[in-house]
Amino acid sequence: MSRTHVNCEVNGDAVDFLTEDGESLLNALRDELGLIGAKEGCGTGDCGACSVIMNGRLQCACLIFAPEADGAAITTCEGLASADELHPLQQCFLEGAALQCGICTPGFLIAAKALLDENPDPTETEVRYALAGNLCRCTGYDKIVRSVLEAAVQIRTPA
Amino acid sequence: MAVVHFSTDQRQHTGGTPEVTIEAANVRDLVRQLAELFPSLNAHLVETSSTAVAIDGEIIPDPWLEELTPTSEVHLVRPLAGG
Amino acid sequence: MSTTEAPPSTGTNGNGASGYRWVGTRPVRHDGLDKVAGKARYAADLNLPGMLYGHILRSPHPHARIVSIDTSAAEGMPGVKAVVTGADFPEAPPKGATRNLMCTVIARDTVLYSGHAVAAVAASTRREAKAAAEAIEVTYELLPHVLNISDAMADDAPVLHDNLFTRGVEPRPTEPSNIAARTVYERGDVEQGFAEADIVIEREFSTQAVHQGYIEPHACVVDCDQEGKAVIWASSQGHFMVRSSTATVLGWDTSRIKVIPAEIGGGFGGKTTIYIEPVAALLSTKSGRPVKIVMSREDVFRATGPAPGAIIKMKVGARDDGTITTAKAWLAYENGAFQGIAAMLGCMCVVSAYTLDHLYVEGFDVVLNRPVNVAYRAPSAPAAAFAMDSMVDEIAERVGIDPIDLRIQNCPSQGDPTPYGPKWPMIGLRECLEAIRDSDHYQSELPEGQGRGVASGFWFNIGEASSATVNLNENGTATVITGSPDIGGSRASMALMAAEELGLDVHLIQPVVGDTEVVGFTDVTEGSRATFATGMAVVEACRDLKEQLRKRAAKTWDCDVEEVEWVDGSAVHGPGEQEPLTLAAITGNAKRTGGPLGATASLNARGAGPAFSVQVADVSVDQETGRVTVERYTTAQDAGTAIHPSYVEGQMQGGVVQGIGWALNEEYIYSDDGNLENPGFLDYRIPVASDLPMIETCIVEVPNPSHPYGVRGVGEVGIVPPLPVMANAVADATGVRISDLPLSPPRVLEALTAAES
Amino acid sequence: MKYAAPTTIDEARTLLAGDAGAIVFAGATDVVPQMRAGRPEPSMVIDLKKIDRLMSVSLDGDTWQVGAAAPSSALTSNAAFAADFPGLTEAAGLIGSDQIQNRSSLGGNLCNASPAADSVPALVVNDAVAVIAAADGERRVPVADVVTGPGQTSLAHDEIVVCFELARPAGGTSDAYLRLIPRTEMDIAVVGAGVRLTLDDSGNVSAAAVALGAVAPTVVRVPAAEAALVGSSLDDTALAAAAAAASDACNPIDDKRGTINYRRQVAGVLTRRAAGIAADRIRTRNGQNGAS
Repeated sequence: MSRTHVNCEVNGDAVDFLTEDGESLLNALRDELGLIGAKEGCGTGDCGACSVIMNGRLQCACLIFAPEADGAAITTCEGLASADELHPLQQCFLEGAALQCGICTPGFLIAAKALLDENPDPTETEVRYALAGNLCRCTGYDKIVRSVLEAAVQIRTPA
Repeated sequence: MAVVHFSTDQRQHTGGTPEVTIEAANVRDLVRQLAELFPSLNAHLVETSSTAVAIDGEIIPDPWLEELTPTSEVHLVRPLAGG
Repeated sequence: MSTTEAPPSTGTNGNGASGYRWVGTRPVRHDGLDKVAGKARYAADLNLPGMLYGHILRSPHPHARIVSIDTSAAEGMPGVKAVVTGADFPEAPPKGATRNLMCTVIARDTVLYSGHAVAAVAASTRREAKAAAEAIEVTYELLPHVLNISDAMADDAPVLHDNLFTRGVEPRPTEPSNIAARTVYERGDVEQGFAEADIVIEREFSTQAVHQGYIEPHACVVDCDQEGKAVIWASSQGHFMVRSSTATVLGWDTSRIKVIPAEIGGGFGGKTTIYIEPVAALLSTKSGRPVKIVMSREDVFRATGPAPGAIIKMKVGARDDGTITTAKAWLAYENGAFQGIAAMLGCMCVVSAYTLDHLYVEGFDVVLNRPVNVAYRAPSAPAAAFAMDSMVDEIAERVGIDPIDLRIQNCPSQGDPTPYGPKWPMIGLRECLEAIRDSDHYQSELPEGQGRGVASGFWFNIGEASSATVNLNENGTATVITGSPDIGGSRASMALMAAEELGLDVHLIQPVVGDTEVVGFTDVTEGSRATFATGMAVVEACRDLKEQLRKRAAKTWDCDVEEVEWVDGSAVHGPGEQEPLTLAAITGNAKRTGGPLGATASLNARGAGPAFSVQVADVSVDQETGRVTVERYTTAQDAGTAIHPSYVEGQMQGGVVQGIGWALNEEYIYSDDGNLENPGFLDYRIPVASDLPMIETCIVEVPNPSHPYGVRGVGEVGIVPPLPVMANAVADATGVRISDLPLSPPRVLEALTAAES
Repeated sequence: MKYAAPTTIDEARTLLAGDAGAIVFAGATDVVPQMRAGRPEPSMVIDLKKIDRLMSVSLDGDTWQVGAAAPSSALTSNAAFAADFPGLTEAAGLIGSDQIQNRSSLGGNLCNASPAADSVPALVVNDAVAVIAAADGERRVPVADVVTGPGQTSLAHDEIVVCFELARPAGGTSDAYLRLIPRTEMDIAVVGAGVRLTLDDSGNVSAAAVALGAVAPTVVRVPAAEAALVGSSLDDTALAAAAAAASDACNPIDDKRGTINYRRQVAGVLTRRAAGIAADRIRTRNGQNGAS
């Protein structure tokens, strides 16, 4: 079967991959590029575990046909940290015990990054609504929301 | 001298007796003696999967060689499962 | 509205105040970095060279006889390497737990629920596998089906199993039925109790089946070799269970199977069994290639879980002074397609938070055409508590006593009899009730227009078998290997207990979940047992190591071992003639003093401490639409001792929110033809972040005397109280008591409208 | 299945016309779940997001042109548009999560033809017109006439909705959209109600439009509710009459999301509440303008 050649930028690196047209970007990231941070929890855009930022917009990679990514810039959970430092969201999630099983964590981190990029000083309510597309069944969201609010403080006022 | 308490179901096989006191070193010994006292009880326990015992309040799933003390309170129960 | 200033816990402890150096502190978990970096490997994240994708064909009918399966078309399709059906698996015994497991993994002659696995394909790509599975032609002869308890218990109900005769009924029935078992617990004389009571209330309750709702669908990769050995990477709550269950279903010797635990993306009880591993193993054997099976979300809803729905009829008697004296309960629980013990557990739990003189509890386990029950956090207890604690609230109202005070007045303590016979060991129910009574939440005035509800919950907690190996490395660090999959931070708990024992910095300890060939047998992570039971094994191994360390120091010093003490991570010479030897100094010299240092402990953990939780919620109800909003929520739970308070709080909060979901909006919706209409997160509505307030926590610590650090286990009981808490709060807000869950907007509005007219 | 990403409308139409099994999509937020749920795979998916006109949101004189494939977030982040159509903007902002709103489009929401589509009642009360690229050029169809039944539209296979035209509201006019969902987010509307009102100088209603979603096979316009509101000062009697008319106009079904009775009852409640919100918006704006 013929496959389509897709060129894009993922976490700052120029990459390319071959894909069937009907395949999702999620499967392409995971199977072709080995970026396993984005997870499939539902495949229908209802759980947010596959969240990525594509061309500056937070999206579910399971709803994106892989060829759509041609020419796009994509950020996944793997692209949050620098070589020597975690992103403040990652650090706050660790210190705030905002993960239990961890399957939803990459998606929450990406969604929270998209929120803070747009709104660096969100209220608790704004955080809760911004993260409503990310399901977590372990934490009851409490520690996730607290950790995002704490990360917002740290990003606004670097030490 | 463990005290064995019988549930409502089990009393149908103990002639209505709610409890008996038995001198037994472990559960295996106790079950042997119960079988002699109440011939139909054993089949009932198997039938209802009551293969565990509670000793002094704690349910033990594989109790065969569990030791008993003279003050042990024993109930014959089904093993539990959890989430 | 920003509440970052609120401290996450207001518990009695949770801050290492009990004299421990490590236990009770909140270090970053050891496996955390991989999980925030997206590197942690769950079962679906593994790809092997040459790997095939498996796809399982599932029944579209709730009850049917399989007349024939024609796989010839599928076998000829592109990319297809192997096809299996029930006929490829060993024959199942006529009844019992083994049959239930075998026939859940793949149907034999009959499908018993829509979603029941029928056949499977392995092919080069996902899409090829799916296309081929859909090309398998199955001829069904439809049979009548039953989807709810009342229909299944009816005299003329279609019977699922013609060899199922109700247990616990004398004389034993001669006709098969869907009632698998009857359970009775009895004490005193209920008729006398009701006759002597000042208040007698009788009500009927119903709860719906719910799914555990873990975000990670079941997944596995299985690689079978030409010698008949299989390596399984799986997401489960217990890889030794995966090994034994897979062996049972395939009729293999367990030694042929090695199971490597992948990270697990949530379980809550739902991954204490298997569905796909034997199928992948057989496909791998047939094709000679590794095979990956990942369930779709739809398959997860249609074919795994659920926790059962229940119907509970209760009659409760009390005196005017608030003493609850008598309870009579009739409970029927769904079991799914095969018999289980849901009603028995419900019977054991239903009045556990109360002392009663007179008690008669009768339970019925009922099979019907739905997937077979799997454990879900404190299985069966939530529905039971919903019934009892709704009634207790009504009694409190009738006698004019504060609902918490009434519960304190009636709460059992050590030595009182449990409803199922034995006496209570040391328990912390009273302490939980007092913690809620004294909480800022309960002490604060209820905002205008809102309603407040409280309730209690009980769960047994269990012990079972665990193993641990602790190796001391030459640089003075330690590796702690256990057989308990880490669902919510248990690695950190193991490391903390080892740190406390050895006197070693917790960050110098590497906790590892070992596969079935590197660590001793360990039961499933269930029953809130990992930190309790596996922790006990870790402590035992560490204590063994401390003895070894003392001996090595004595050897080094050429003194009697009795002169050596282990203090804060160092060997100290009692007479004071030697400088202390640190753990690193001893391990660095280990080869010269007798060889490497390691210890293993395997045990049956005894003395699991029962768990109680008490919770309070404030809600508002939109009287015109029936929507319920949770405004404030506080939970108190007896942890025994909180090893890592952050993750104890996390378990408490997670359980509460699952309970809120169960109470408000979660339910299975079946069409008349027996198909699930909401097999996805769009219409199976688990709570989202914006549905909730912060969940305030209060860790109560009544140490369990059977555990070296007093651990009880915290994983389950938190889900029990929210069902009655929400119902009681809605009743307080609206004046209308609703006894059928979920309290979804249509149901609440219907009740409010009915009450008006 | 093939993927195509044309950059012009003509190109897209040619692809569509040449393949009876092809479909167009913008966000695929309905297409992908439907495929997962067993709908046969199309032979080709035609991505409309590379066509500029379908992605732009612009004010042309007194008419807003909203590209049919522009994501909901392009509306919710457009302050000028939101000021003119707060209700429609709300509706677009209620469709799924932030992740979904970065993909979901008004064109997709309309052409998916779900009775519960959130944006459609809000488009209908604002007299939105769909601009449709057809074989013989463009045609303009009121949004209310596009959907003919659940999953059914009046579009031919090779026709594409290009954009929506919305006349800027006259003075004293505003809209509101409310829906009932069990949770706070992520659900499909059990009932949706869009209301647009015009108030005269004395604060009485001079024009009203009411449309309901999820209570009938297609979005329902409710003339009786509109009549009850027009001429009133939005007093309780008028609001109650409008609510009753809205309830009466429902022709709902019992399904997994709600019952017939529930939908009827709540349609009235939401109509009343949405009318109140629209009126408050007008009054607030008039208050601000009154100062100048």
